[in-house]
Amino acid sequence: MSALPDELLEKLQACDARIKSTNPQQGSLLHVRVTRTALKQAATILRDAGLYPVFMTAVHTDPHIALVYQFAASDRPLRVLLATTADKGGQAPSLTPLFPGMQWHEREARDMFGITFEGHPDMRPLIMCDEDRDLHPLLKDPKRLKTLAQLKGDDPAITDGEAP
Amino acid sequence: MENPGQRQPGRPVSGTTLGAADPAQPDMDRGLWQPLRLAENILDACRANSLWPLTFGLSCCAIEMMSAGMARFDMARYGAEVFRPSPRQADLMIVAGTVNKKMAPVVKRLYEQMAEPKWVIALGNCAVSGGPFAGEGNYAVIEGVDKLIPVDVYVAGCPPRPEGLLEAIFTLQEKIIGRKHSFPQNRHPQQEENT
Amino acid sequence: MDSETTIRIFISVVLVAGFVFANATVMGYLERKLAGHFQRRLGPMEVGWHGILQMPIDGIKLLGKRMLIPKQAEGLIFRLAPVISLSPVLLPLMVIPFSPALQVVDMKVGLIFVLAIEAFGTIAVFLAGWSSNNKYAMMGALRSVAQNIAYEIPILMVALSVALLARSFSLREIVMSQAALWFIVLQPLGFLIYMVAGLSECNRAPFDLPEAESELTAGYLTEYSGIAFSLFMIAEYTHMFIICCLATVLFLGGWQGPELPWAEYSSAIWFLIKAYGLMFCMVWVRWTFPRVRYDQLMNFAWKYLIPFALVNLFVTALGVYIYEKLFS
Amino acid sequence: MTNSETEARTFRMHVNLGPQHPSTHGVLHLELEMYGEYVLGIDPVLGYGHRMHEKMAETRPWQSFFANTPRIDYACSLPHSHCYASLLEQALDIEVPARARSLRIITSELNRITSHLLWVGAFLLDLGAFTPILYCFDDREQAVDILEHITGNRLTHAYMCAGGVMADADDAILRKTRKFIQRMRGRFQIYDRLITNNIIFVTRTRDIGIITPDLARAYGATGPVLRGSGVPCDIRKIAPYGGYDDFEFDVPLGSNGDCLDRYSVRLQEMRQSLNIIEQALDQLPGGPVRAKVPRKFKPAPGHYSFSVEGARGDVTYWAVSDGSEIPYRLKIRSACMANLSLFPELCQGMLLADLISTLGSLDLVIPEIDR
Repeated sequence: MSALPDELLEKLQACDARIKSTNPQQGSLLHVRVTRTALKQAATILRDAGLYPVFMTAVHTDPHIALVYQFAASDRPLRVLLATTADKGGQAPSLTPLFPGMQWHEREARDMFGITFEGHPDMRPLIMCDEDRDLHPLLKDPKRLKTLAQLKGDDPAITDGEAP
Repeated sequence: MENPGQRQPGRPVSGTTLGAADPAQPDMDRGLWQPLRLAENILDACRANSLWPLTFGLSCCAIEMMSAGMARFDMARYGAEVFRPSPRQADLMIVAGTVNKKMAPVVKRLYEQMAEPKWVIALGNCAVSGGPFAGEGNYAVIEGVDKLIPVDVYVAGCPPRPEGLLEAIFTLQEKIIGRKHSFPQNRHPQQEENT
Repeated sequence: MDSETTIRIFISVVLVAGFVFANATVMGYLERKLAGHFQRRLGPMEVGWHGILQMPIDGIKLLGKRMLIPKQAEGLIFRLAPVISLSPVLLPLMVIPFSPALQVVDMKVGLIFVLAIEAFGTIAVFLAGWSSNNKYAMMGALRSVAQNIAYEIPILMVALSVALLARSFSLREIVMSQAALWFIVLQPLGFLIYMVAGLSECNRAPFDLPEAESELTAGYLTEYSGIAFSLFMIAEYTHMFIICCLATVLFLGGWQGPELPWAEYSSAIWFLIKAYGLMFCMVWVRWTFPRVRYDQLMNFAWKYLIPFALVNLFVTALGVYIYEKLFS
Repeated sequence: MTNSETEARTFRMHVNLGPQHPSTHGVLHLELEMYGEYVLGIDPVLGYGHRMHEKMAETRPWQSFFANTPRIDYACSLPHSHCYASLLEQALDIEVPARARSLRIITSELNRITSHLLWVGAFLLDLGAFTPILYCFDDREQAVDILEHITGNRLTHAYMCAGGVMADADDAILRKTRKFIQRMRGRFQIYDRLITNNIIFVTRTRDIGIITPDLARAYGATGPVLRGSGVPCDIRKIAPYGGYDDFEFDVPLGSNGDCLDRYSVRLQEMRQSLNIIEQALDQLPGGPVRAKVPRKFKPAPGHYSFSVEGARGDVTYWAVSDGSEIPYRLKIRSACMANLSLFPELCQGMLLADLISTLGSLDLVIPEIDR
């Protein structure tokens, strides 16, 4: 648990992540952008640093669906926002083996966005009833869909998407 | 809601037979059934004064239903104290909260398991009409529990105050026995005798 | 049996049955009002003066409700269970001496008769739970069988030690022999063990595991509605009344007590005062304590109550033996 | 298969602790695989209380979500509004006047007390004691009266808005609050006598449902559930927000993470909340209660995150804005979802009675899980 933010930074740099640290009103928020392949590696670094999983969710953006994971430390005002994108077919690596707490978040993301996670123990719908299992209500209708670039503002966490 | 205070001829309106005296039910006021009218009145009075609700809280209104059962508002004074967990022994289902599409078959089955005569109070805007969740983006919430089961009394509010639930119980009592049940503590001193 | 006693017994049976329903009504009303006042609220107020008529109204309403019988339930046993649960609580009232005159029949083996008949209640609860083909009811039934077996033994031993003191099983003799000194003074531990075991015998909180509301929804009563449910309620209240009457007879000196204004009824009134006093404590305990867990319940009986009851029996026997040696 | 396996298989019973059950506090459905009284497998089925909060956030302008925030976790609704309001203020960098910050803290802590009182009553109801809930509601009604006087609603208090609070608290309210604090402090020994020192309560809750710190951390459980296991994680202390850093209060911790510790942690927290309210009342500054706020909320594109300590744990709002008036995406992290997710692993092989008391000790509000 003693990994100070800067040690954390070097380790995350190792897995070619673009990092931007902001200091909003409430402690330091670390935005970390990784490719899908390096997601598991970054997550293990965060787990060894003793961070607990806060939430996992997705944002429906134009080329692919963006995935966002947030982790927080229980003794320092440090929160890490891990962002990546699902591939074209809506596939993504599951973090449940690393963080059991992510199991239900990922099932909920499957309900709402239709993303499937390889390596997830039981990929049943969590929230939606049976006849709505493929409704995926949080997908945007095309006219309001935005690309990642339009949403990016000035931080790298949601900048250019990478290889599908 | 038929006008309060005026008693409907024929059987009391139980949960299932709505409004018009349905032909299958004999009309108590004529012919052979006449002597049973007194028995029916006594039974109605007993049913009205011992409505045992089912513990069936769905969301926010469940908390207000609980505080209606607690010491300050005290539903127990009107015989509605015993919250029966099993639908078999309950005769009043208070739908307190949002019924969504996954919960709908459960509500229907619970209603069918309750023994006759049974009544339903739709507590709160969500049970009455889907409340704050009945909008254009609504894909999961049933807009009003009366799409599933016949409802006797609607209570507006989000959540309604516990007094609203007490008033709903009085209205239900009035619907069963045709007479607004006098509430001694609340009755205005001047209108002592007019109920 | 000449005709005169048969008529007397027949009339007293009718009176006892009437008394059972009256007691259930009074006890139900007492319980709901006491529960209300324990919990800083009023309890039923609306019907009659201070809700006096609430229990009859509940009874009539339950009469008027439809009795649902689940399709897969064992129809015959399902219907018989409430009746079976009521009969073992009617019979012991035949033997209990409310006052020197008010006793239907004084059997020489009254105490054994009462304790034997009481065990039937468990069978009724088990049949009810098993036959209603409901998982919660079945678990409630299994719990009630284990619980009642475990708590029957301490009651028997304590009753035995009292019978040892009174040197007779007839309830009248037991009360008579308490004229000088009530047995509660000689048997304080016995009284405590009896009350705790009695509380658990009639499935009252904190031992109400068979119809544990928060775990098994309504336990063995889950599938019962209408009149069957009210029969079970009457059986429970009457069973509670019998436990308290037996406690009064065994420990609190039955109908003995200083003179009251209505001379000829004072003994019966004293008996009822003591019985309803114990019932008040049972209601009081119910509304204060949480429920005991199932295995704690079993440990409490087998590891604490039964050993203490054995020790109590042994000490009483020793005392009686020494008393016999010294004084006769 | 060995005969014990065949025997276990034959006697397995599939029990539905169904959506309508006295001790699931709402519409949680647990499918239990039971062997006699022992619970072998648990599969929580959620979604019976799903009310589409996140979908509604994407169809309405930013400030109209304040109607939803109190209805997510209705037992303790003000921290949710506090979190959403702070998120908007961070996005539009609005400065909240000092009086509004204190009023927000006072009402949030009062709401935490009502939520904990509701929990103590419901927890004892699960354990079979019928009377404590009446005493807890007796105190809760006092606090709810004050909150109703300030915010206008008994349960779903729509009191906070971007830039401050909707209504000022006149000194009648402040007097009432001080009287409530005095009365509440005297009430704790009633709870100690009736509940804490009750031998049956202690045997039913000590060493039951022990949550180890790393099990809690792996599942992301926070709030009294985590603090009951001895991990001092309270967002009001770690990342103080909205003026919590100028009040002293300590974070109660449990020792071995069983139901009894979670109970005593929540009881202590109520005392700490009373201290916070008292300090906030003493230093209540004057001045306006709402800052000037633009008519249309158009936060700059990008994403914003804010987290707050709700009654049940870490409540985090994460919003993505595409510069328009309507949020592009709003994610609400509910503490109950994480607290419940550790339940299947925790309750393997437990007795049914322990399962019910452990479920009760997690303090769940089901519509907050399903959102």
